[in-house]
Amino acid sequence: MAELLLVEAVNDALHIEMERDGTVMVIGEDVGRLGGVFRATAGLHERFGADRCVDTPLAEAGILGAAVGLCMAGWRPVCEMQYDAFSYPALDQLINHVGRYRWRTRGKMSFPLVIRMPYGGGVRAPELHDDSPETYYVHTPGVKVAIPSNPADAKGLLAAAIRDPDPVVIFEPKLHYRTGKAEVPQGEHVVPLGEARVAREGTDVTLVAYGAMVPLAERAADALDAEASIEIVDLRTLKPLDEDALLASAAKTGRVVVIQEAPRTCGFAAEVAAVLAEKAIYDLQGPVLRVTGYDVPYPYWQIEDAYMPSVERVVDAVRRLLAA
Amino acid sequence: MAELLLVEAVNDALHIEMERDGTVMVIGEDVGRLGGVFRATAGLHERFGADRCVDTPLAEAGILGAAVGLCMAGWRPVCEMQYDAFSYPALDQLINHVGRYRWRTRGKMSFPLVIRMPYGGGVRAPELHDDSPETYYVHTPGVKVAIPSNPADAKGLLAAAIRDPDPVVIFEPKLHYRTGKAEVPQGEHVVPLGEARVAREGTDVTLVAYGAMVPLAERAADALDAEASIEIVDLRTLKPLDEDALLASAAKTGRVVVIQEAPRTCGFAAEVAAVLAEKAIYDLQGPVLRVTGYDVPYPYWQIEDAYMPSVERVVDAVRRLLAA
Amino acid sequence: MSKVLPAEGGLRRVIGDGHELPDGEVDLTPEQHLDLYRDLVLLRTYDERSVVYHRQGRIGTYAIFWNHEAMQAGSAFALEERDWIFPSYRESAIGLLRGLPASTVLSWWRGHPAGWWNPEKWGVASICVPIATHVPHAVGFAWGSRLKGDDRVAIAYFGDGATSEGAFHEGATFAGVFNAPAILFCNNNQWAISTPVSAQTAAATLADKAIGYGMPGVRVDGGDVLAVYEATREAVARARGGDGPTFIEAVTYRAAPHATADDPSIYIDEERVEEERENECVGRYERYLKRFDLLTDAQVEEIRAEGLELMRAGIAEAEAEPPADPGLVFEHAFADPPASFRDDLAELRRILGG
Amino acid sequence: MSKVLPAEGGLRRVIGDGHELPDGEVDLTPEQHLDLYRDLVLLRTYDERSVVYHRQGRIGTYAIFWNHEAMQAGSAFALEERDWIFPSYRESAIGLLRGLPASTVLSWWRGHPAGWWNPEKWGVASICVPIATHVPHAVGFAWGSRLKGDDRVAIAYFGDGATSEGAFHEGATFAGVFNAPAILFCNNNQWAISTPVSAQTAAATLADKAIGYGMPGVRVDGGDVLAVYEATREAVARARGGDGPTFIEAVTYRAAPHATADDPSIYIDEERVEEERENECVGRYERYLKRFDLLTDAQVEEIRAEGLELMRAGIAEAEAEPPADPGLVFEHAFADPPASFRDDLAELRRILGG
Ligand SMILES: Cc1ncc(C[n+]2csc(CCOP(=O)(O)OP(=O)(O)O)c2C)c(N)n1
Ligand SMILES: Cc1ncc(C[n+]2csc(CCOP(=O)(O)OP(=O)(O)O)c2C)c(N)n1
Ligand SMILES: [Mg+2]
Ligand SMILES: [Mg+2]
Repeated sequence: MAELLLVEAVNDALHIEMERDGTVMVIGEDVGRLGGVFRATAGLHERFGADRCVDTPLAEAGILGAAVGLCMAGWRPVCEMQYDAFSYPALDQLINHVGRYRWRTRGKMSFPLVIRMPYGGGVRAPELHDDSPETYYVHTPGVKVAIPSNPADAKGLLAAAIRDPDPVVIFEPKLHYRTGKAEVPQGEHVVPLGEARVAREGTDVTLVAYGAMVPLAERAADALDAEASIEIVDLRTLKPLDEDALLASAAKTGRVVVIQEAPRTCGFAAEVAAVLAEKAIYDLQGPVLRVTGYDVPYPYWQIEDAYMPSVERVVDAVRRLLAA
Repeated sequence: MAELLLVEAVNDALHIEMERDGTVMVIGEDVGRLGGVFRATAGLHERFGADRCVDTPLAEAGILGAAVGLCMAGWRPVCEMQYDAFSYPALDQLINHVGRYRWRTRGKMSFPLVIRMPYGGGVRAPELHDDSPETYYVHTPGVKVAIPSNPADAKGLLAAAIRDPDPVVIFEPKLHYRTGKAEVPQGEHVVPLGEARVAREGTDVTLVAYGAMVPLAERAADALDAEASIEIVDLRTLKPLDEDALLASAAKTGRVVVIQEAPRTCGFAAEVAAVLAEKAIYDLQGPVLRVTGYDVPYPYWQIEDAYMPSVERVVDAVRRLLAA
Repeated sequence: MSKVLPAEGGLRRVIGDGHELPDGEVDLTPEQHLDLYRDLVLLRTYDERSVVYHRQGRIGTYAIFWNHEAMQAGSAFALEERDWIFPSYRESAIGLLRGLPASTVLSWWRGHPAGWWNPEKWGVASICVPIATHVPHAVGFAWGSRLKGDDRVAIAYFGDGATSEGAFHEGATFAGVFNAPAILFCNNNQWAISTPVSAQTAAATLADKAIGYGMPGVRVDGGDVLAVYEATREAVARARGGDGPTFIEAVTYRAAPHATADDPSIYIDEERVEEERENECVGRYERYLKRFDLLTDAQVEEIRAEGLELMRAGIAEAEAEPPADPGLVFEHAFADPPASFRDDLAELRRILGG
Repeated sequence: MSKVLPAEGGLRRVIGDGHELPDGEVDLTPEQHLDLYRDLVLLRTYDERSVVYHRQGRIGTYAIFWNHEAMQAGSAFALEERDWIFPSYRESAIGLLRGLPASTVLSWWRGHPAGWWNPEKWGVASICVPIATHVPHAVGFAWGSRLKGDDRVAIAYFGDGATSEGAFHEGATFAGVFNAPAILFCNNNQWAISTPVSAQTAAATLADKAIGYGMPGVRVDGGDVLAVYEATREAVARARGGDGPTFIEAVTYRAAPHATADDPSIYIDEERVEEERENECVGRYERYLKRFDLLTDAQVEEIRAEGLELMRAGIAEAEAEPPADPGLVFEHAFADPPASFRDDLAELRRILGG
């Protein structure tokens, strides 16, 4: 075990997977000599050379489109999008090609590419450095989506993504890139895609969360310590969703609050709620509550805390649910 | 009243609104001399001239980006995207600018632009002429989304969109562009955004649908005539959602099936189910069922019927719900 | 030795008109000339029969490429088998030149899964329906091949309209920066559906755009199969030799509807179309070959018959495909499909069966 | 009469070095020269103070524009009040040249709503954070103004890296096709964060890209405020005269970090930075004006003091802004907010209040 920051765990995974498999390459804006604006790719350029850790032109659709071609030539490209909101120019390639190309070849060709990017708010940044775009990705057929909440999972999910034969998108909670070191298994470490994690066991209410919302859920659970026994399900992978884990927890507690920082409408919390409304309706002892970002443009950072789900809002939701 | 096809009703609305307001202009690929590949803009070029009905270069981000600037210069651009899946290059402009620019000016400037496009499957077309991309749009803050199911609403919602001070996206069910004429009010006709329509009254089960899924729901309701009294809520506007109409119907029937042809995960049916799970949980007498497209690439057209929600699948869901 | 002539508008030309315009020459053996002619006729036959099949309701909407055959066959002839082709919908049948069965391509236009081939088997990527988005694929492939130490070349085909798309720009930029062994082949048929190239760009020529990507831009008469061949051969040599990408603008005039669903009479210049039809590319090459005694009437008959036979067999085979199983909806999206697919399929089978 | 000189690398130049390089001239009165100098100093002061304020924790992350002042002030000086400016983050303070309060721009970097201005009031669009996406806005605005019969011109500022984005390409294509009275002003500071322009494009110069859009491309020394002014003045005249868009490439070298969060020592050529810092644009103009006796030391002192005072007042005003009300989260997204916003706000107030 090593004690690593989340961003260091990402970096560790990249080093190990590139060492392990000579066809893994990293491409993106400023990933090379600079090592990425968050230093997630630091050291790769020196260690693996300019051909395997490539600074690209400033063109996100070009990055993802080229990655499709790189797959066809036998590479496993790991594409960094510099920030959440700057990945949108690549959505066209994502939807019309990345998610469809394996299908187009009737499964004869694989597109083992990874898109990874820092996401999320709360970092006091200028406009458009705060988005949580997972819905755009998770709604797109043919791609998998994972969002780690801690250093060990950041390493393990990225390793799984790189080894996966299909396109995987990883959103890394930039708010927690450097908030604290945690234990991370040394050497190869893979967290299988599609397996949620019960971050905390409880019996009264389930908090469903992922990414930066997991530490928040933990703080909310602490705050509620005297009132209720809180279970926290860290989804880890949004697609494919670990329905079993979700339904098991809902069956156990009968009360669910889903937390997401993206805007509410059609956010992933809606999907979770819909699954529960369809498959757990007889287990539910109250409404499925959503604590989410609002359906508004992500605000000026001086008031971003009012936009972001907060401990207070989660606690309030839990209390309402317990009183219902 | 006139008897019009859905696409003729769209054309009618464009003529009337352009006549009414000299700042309305239509831009897009092939909207001018050709009158659009579906003829939705036929006659505008002749009537209003090449400056108000403009053939643009083949560049969707350019179209939507220029539309933002046109708004700033005092125009109300109506942008045609030639097909659903070809609108994706413009998503970046949509998310980062169209939905945010009014906010950026603290409400001082308006962006009264409209994006309209044919959407949806079932038309035996080559790849990528069949998408239902509403989630990408509806999840985006700062834009409204409407989807008409019949000629009169196609006219009225488009007119409302053109008159709206904010960006509105209209998806037109291409499957029903020419499937049948229906009565459409002559002259100015506005269907306010945000108001759902009870397309059929019933007491046992509510089918929630929009766009091309409404006629399908009607056929399913007919097929179930002997078994159950079906209510159909045609949402018409997805954002803002008419929650009152939705909740009223759920309260009345206690049983809801939501239909959507887009892929399931984070589709709009998830949002509807989530609203119900949050606000109608005590009214529900069974699970909220979703009949949707699948989380797969839209298939080869010879088997597209297996992908699309069908009367059989809706009937099956209703029967399961009644038996639950 | 080749002799390529400049022609009207600075277009490279080889084939003359048999009168004032002299013929040039290219470095092809008589057998190669016949092979190339066979390719041309094959594509022409495919296209003409497809329009008929469409009218007969045997295939769906179809993107006609009548008179684009010289651009497709001429350029493909300059490639090696190991090179990859990235076609748009306009080059749907280009795989035929590599032995891809006609039935496969016909099945694609019939919306039947048998129409989706394995790109690795033929060195032909999937048909790209969205405009220009395959340009970065071709460039990524070319770049990736070079990184692997291969000497494979990639060629992407797209239209005049495509050069307005951001995807073209980004792909071309990458090609220049990574010195990718890629050929960006622009079929400038002067129309993007109803939009003339004059409304598409203010650039004097499309080839001028190459300057912005630091690559050579070549203009060639798109109706002259030999000029196209020559220009592509040079580009391939450059690419394989490590000298990077080339942009080729092949100029023609769209002399048929955009696709079977299109009615160009609303917007096109019918006289210009007539002119183009009279000077269409297969006849031009045929006359050239005959002027050089490289082709006999009997051979023409035989080659045409071959093409027709291939199409007859192709459509028969395509139509004999068993109906696609609805279960295919859940296949091929992932190597390892999620559990939900299994449940969805079970439900679907129950309902369809019931 | 103006006298613009060609310089190293074909860059247009006016200001000499006081030694071998001769000075050119531009058509400005002594008063105008002083105004322009004042603009330069104002921007410089804004930038230098902002870096200090950032270090003091009084503003957030900040995109430094040190030594970009000549490009911004020189070009803006060529505009009329009615013309519109479309800035990137690098030109965040350009509105100051039109009287936009420093406190407003400082508030933007403080993440306070007071930083979001009304573009119509100043003819300055909102700061564009994503790269190149404002190019089509400027072009659409210019095109739309022309359609309205206005003679307004729009100028969009962006960097060398921005020219790789699809949005730049599509915007430039539209500008050419619609003959929009737009100026695409590229600040080529030779770096996109850590990526040098040599890894950004294979084009020989960025101005070469203009050819692909059918517009003139002009290269100018970006450290020479008068050359920038002259080039922009010509472009404005062209645009206003109905002759369409111009691409201006102003060449400089980024002599400061990309932004306060950046550490360029990892990638930049420090010697080249040193050189550039010694030859920075404000000093260059100052020395020019002094050579022509257009500026005295006393005036320099006074103008600098003015700038400092404006910044002192600006930051004080920005810091005196009352804390933003969380309710603002729900404002300004729509003219007519949906009912859900009201409910959400009520809930939020209840929770925040409780
Ligand atoms: C991104 C995208 N936008 C729009 C379309 C619809 N569309 C299909 S073909 C076409 C015109 C293409 O013109 P061009 O690039 O000149 O190629 P050509 O068809 O003439 O070969 C258009 C607009 C599309 N397929 N993809
Ligand atoms: C679409 C997009 N991608 C990435 C970024 C992150 N980013 C911010 S500045 C920058 C470099 C821009 O370089 P250049 O265009 O040369 O402008 P400069 O900063 O040098 O003025 C990058 C990559 C962004 N803001 N937008
Ligand atoms: Mg064309
Ligand atoms: Mg730069």
